[in-house]
Amino acid sequence: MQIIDSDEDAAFRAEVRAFIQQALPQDIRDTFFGFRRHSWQQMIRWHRILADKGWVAVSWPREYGGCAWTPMQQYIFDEEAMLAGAPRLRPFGLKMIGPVLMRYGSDAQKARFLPRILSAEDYWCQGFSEPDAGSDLASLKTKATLDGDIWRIEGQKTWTTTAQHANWIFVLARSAPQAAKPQEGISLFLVDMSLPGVEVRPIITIDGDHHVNEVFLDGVEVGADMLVGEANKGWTYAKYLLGNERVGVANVGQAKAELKLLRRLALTRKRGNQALIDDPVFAAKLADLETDFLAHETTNLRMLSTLKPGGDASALAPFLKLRGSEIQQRITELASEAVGPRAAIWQRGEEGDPLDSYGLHGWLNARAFTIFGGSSEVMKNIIAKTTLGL
Amino acid sequence: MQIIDSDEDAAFRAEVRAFIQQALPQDIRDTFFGFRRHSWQQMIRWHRILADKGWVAVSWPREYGGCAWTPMQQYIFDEEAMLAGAPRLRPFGLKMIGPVLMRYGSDAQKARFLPRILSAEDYWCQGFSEPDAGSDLASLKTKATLDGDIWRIEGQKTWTTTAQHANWIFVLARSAPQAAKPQEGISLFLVDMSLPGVEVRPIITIDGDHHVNEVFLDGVEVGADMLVGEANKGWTYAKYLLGNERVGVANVGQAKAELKLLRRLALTRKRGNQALIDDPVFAAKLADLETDFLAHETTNLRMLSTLKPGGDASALAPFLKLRGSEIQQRITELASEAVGPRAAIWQRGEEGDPLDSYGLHGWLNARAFTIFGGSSEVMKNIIAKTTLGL
Amino acid sequence: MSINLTEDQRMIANSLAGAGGDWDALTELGLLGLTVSEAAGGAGLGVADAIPALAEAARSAPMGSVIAGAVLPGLAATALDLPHAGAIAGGRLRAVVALPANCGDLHVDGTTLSGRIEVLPGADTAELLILCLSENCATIALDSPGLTRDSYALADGQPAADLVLDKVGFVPITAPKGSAGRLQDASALALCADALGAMITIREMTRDYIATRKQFGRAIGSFQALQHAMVDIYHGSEDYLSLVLRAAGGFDGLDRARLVSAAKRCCGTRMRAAAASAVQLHGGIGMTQEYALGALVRRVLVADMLNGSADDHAARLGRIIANTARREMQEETA
Amino acid sequence: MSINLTEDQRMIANSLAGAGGDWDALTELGLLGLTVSEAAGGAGLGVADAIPALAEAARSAPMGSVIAGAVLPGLAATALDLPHAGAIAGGRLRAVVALPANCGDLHVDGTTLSGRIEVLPGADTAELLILCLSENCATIALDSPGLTRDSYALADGQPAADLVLDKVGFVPITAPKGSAGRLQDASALALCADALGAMITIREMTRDYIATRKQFGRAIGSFQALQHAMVDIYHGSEDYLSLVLRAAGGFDGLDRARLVSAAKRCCGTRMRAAAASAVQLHGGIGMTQEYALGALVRRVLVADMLNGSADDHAARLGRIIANTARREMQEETA
Repeated sequence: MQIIDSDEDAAFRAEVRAFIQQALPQDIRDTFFGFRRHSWQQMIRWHRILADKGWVAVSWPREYGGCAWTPMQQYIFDEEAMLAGAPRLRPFGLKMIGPVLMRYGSDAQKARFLPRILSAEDYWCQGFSEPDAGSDLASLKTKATLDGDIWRIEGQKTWTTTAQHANWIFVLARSAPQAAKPQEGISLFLVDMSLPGVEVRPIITIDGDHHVNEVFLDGVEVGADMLVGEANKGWTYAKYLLGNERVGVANVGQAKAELKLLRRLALTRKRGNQALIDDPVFAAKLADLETDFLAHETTNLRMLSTLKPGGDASALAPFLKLRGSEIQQRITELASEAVGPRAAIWQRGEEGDPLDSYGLHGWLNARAFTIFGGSSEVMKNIIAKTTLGL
Repeated sequence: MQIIDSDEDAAFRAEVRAFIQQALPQDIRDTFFGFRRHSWQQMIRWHRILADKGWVAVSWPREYGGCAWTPMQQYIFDEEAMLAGAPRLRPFGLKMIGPVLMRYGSDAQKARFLPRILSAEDYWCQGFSEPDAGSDLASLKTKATLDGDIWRIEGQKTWTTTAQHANWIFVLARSAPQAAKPQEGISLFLVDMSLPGVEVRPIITIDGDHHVNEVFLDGVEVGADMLVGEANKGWTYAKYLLGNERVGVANVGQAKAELKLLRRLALTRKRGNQALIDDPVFAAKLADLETDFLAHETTNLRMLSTLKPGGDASALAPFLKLRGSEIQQRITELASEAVGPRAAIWQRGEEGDPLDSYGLHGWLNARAFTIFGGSSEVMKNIIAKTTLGL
Repeated sequence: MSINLTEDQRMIANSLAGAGGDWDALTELGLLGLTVSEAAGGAGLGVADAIPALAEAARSAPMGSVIAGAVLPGLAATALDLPHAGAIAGGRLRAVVALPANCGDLHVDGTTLSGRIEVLPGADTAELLILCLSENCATIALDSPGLTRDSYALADGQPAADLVLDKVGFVPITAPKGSAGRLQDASALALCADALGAMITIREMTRDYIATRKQFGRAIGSFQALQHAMVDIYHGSEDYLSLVLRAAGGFDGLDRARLVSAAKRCCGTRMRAAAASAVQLHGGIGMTQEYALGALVRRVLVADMLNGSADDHAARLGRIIANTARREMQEETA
Repeated sequence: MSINLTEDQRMIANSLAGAGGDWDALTELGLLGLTVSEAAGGAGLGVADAIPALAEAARSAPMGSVIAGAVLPGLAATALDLPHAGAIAGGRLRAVVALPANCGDLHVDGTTLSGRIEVLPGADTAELLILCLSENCATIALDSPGLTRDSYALADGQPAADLVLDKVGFVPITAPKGSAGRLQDASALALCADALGAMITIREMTRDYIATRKQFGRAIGSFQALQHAMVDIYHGSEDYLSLVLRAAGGFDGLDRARLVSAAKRCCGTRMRAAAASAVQLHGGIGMTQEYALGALVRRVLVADMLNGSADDHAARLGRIIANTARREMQEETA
């Protein structure tokens, strides 16, 4: 298997690199290479820069304003952007509800929502998990009751990433409580977060940061035009959406960029009289991590190469999610080791220690990667069942 | 927690060491320190030497010819014997059926069998596992039918260690096939292997060696005096026996001796320009293994210190079996690494390569440790249930 | 299984757990003199007795401040026979001990000292710095001219500081041979004890959580993969308990370095992984600041990060093992 | 997932699988000249094409003898432009290649060579030794005076030998720069390919076994802990497949050393562990000589043990990574 750009891909890479070189603001670059996390504002700025260029929806068909790039082109773009220090665009609109609307949404929904995802006028968040429906998503309790032409939604969502910034939320709710199986009788709704009854409460996570939220839906009323596809078919749409989510978290480009930072960190830190990167014990751990990343990157490409554009990635998704999240965690493990005793310092103020993404905070934050979006245990259950037939 | 001998224990250790020093034959010592496995004959010789001294049954009460040593004294004796290069006495008589007979056997059984275990006139093997009853021992199919005063035993046992050397076998057989639960209706029998209908067939294991056998019981007839305890209560006796077996495989003394050999191997092998033991990457692995052994040794002592003499060790046994077998496997892992490419050479002839216990053969043989005598998975199930209440 | 304590150790553990890091409570209960010699008005507790009590107390309260503010200064004052011992025991003088692990590039210039001391727990409010580097020890008043401090909190909640010394005067002390190494090991082991207490509480919380949390219509603790992960946490923490208590028991023997490094290494490898596994078993709730788990996990991590990394301790163990092998070889050929 | 092959690769794989280590069959099918240049009568296959075919064939037959007896001699004869190439391709001359990993203390004394060559697969019956150490290469007739060999079988079943050279005459060859390193990497990667084929068969056997073997009244593959272990084996071997094929694809590029060492490291760490896990999942039956699993597991182990240990390859990777970091740093400041 050769991972060498074809002439076409090489030309594409050159074009991408040149654009990013001139378009990515220096402060955004510096944030990443300064071992800090990008802010929401930085991410939005980059989103808009890409939107102006028409490069924001890399996998969408052209008719919806997407790039319709091949998987290889998407991969190249992601790699170049990440290695340059660009923020990752949030997936909730671009990779989750967007593709669902393209496939299952009404023409009116497509016309109304897709352009606003591209332009970042709308930012979406995901109303799936509930306090008693995490790994067991199908047991969700949020109710949707049809009253004439109006759906009334009542319930509580949790672990809702970036709900504090989003203006729309897509919500799974139980519309037919008497259905035979818990997976049946669920519908998918589009909810304007400025509606009465929507309340967002922050959840502070163990890294001291505010990534996730509780979202309370207290009799929120939406029209029938906010129902996606058919009523009670929401589980089908959710599975499609989650498959796309999990492919996304292969996170190959980002991990490649993080590994570059880790190498730099290990080069500039000392152990004994030598650079940490030259210490044989640390070097062996780094070699194993880079080996596992190389394997993951290649497996990812092998798998994607078998996937038709617009195809259903749900069989591949658990593999990519599983190893991608594990590798990200291991990067934070070695990074916090490289930082040394100063990694024990708790974040101070907004900006924090310049190394905060790579100390304890990074490590703590990374714990979420194997829990949210389908825990590693659930991913293994799915692989055992679907791929191995056990 | 102090692991320092009391004055009494120190005196005991000195006595033990002096005896072993003069009594353990040089060729047996040399076998161990030459990285080879002891032969059956060497083991029997050492058994008889200990029997003459009265030191063969370290945990048995004096009335049965045992030493009645404290757990600490047993531990000291085992440690000293192993570090001197002595063979491990097989547990089937001394640690398995012996204690069962003492607790559940008839006076006639005790009088007949216990002395012959001590003297090595009898050597026992264990007829528990069957082709379809491994981890799920309770599903065993061997049948025992009472015909007047005679039990007729019919079935097949497997993985029977040292059946090729033993003259007696203790056999679990189903005596009440209609019992409500599979654990009920099982009895424990003592079977003379020279009886008609007993046939032993060797199983060659992946290390190319002959450790285990199939034992066919084809209408073997034994008298009612060969039934242990009551009919249909065999599961109770088997559980008691397995608890003792698993405590035995904590294998602290043996592991300590093997670690000493491993250190020597690593000291005499080279990596680059230095001794392998000075290579930082190998040294880190060895440090982790020695740390885990130190923990295991200490946990073992802590647990045994809470155990009354003659008490039921079944709650502790799974912990000791689990970690003990894992540590033994890891010793073979590092040993085969230390041997290097020569570890890839397949055993030649009876004596084999002088390093054969420490090359591939040792590694392959050690695979059995986490399977036989209760697999690691079964041990974890038991701990989850009994200790953690899950 | 649990930590076996003597009656005295249990009393001390209860007091420590009650006081936590509260200075007034520690003073009132006389805990600041725990490791100060009896002659100087302390309780004269040695490391072997202090560690089990600390570990037990650490099950219900973080012991970082107690270790930095009381245990180590007391041990140092006793070992170095400092005139401040009585004041430390009485709570009238806040002292803090800087060890080789804290000091990067300190250098003496005649009668003054310059350089940096980093990530020193308790240094935010301390008045006296006891500096122990090999045989060269010294005391320094923390309000000395030329000394600046930058205070912050550590991830386990205890305050700490970086100190920058620019030609700061000091009082030299001739320490008994090996004092610094011994104090360094006492400090490493005390951190291990705090992590041990945290770890025991983590495992209890985690067991209880998976025994009650339901998904897919049953307690998640009925799933075999989760059971086995929980067994690994439990068994691993039992082994760690063994290592910490054994290092305490053998602290005054010849084997101190090996026993302490084994415990510290295990803290950074298996316990760090066990803490991560406990978060995983909790799922989302384990990720929240509000829930008690996170603070406990951070204590395990901080214990790993300070006083020599897991790799530092593996390297020390490696050297000890190699020396053992060479000695064994000599004994045999002799 | 499976190994994607071209039509040609598939034909070769089928032939190789059919012939196995049988010399006559290999000769008849023209497989001995697989990697000999077309000019010398071979098929002129490069490493990039040979590796996927080998891996595929290795699913049904061990490839050790083919690698030692055909693939490597052909590559060496081609790279060094040996006059023996035609005879090798035609099966008229059995050659074997010794590489730095096999040679401990060889030394040249004028026109003769002395020392030991250890654990050299195929050396039992070979007639010609092709020695490749850095730029100094040579051919040696294996029936030369002063050369003794000690033959034995390796654990994967293939024959091998130790050679002792006592003032043995040799024919010096000036090799193109980098030939030895390239051949060494080809040899390491070919071993990885054999282990890959074995591993894919292992995982299929293991899946099928746990799907059918019943204990406690149900297939053991319905137990979650066993499912997860099986997923780890499957996923790990997919990743290993990626590494081996990628190293093959990139073999002629600048990244060869990194890609080969990554594959070989993974063979010795994850695949060795996966093979052990497969035995564990089989339980007792997996421990028997009779059952096919053991022989497959031994192939994975032998592939790990020869041609540089897992730690050797990690060390090489470490150096490459450190160089990369330094280059990246320079690029940035430039």
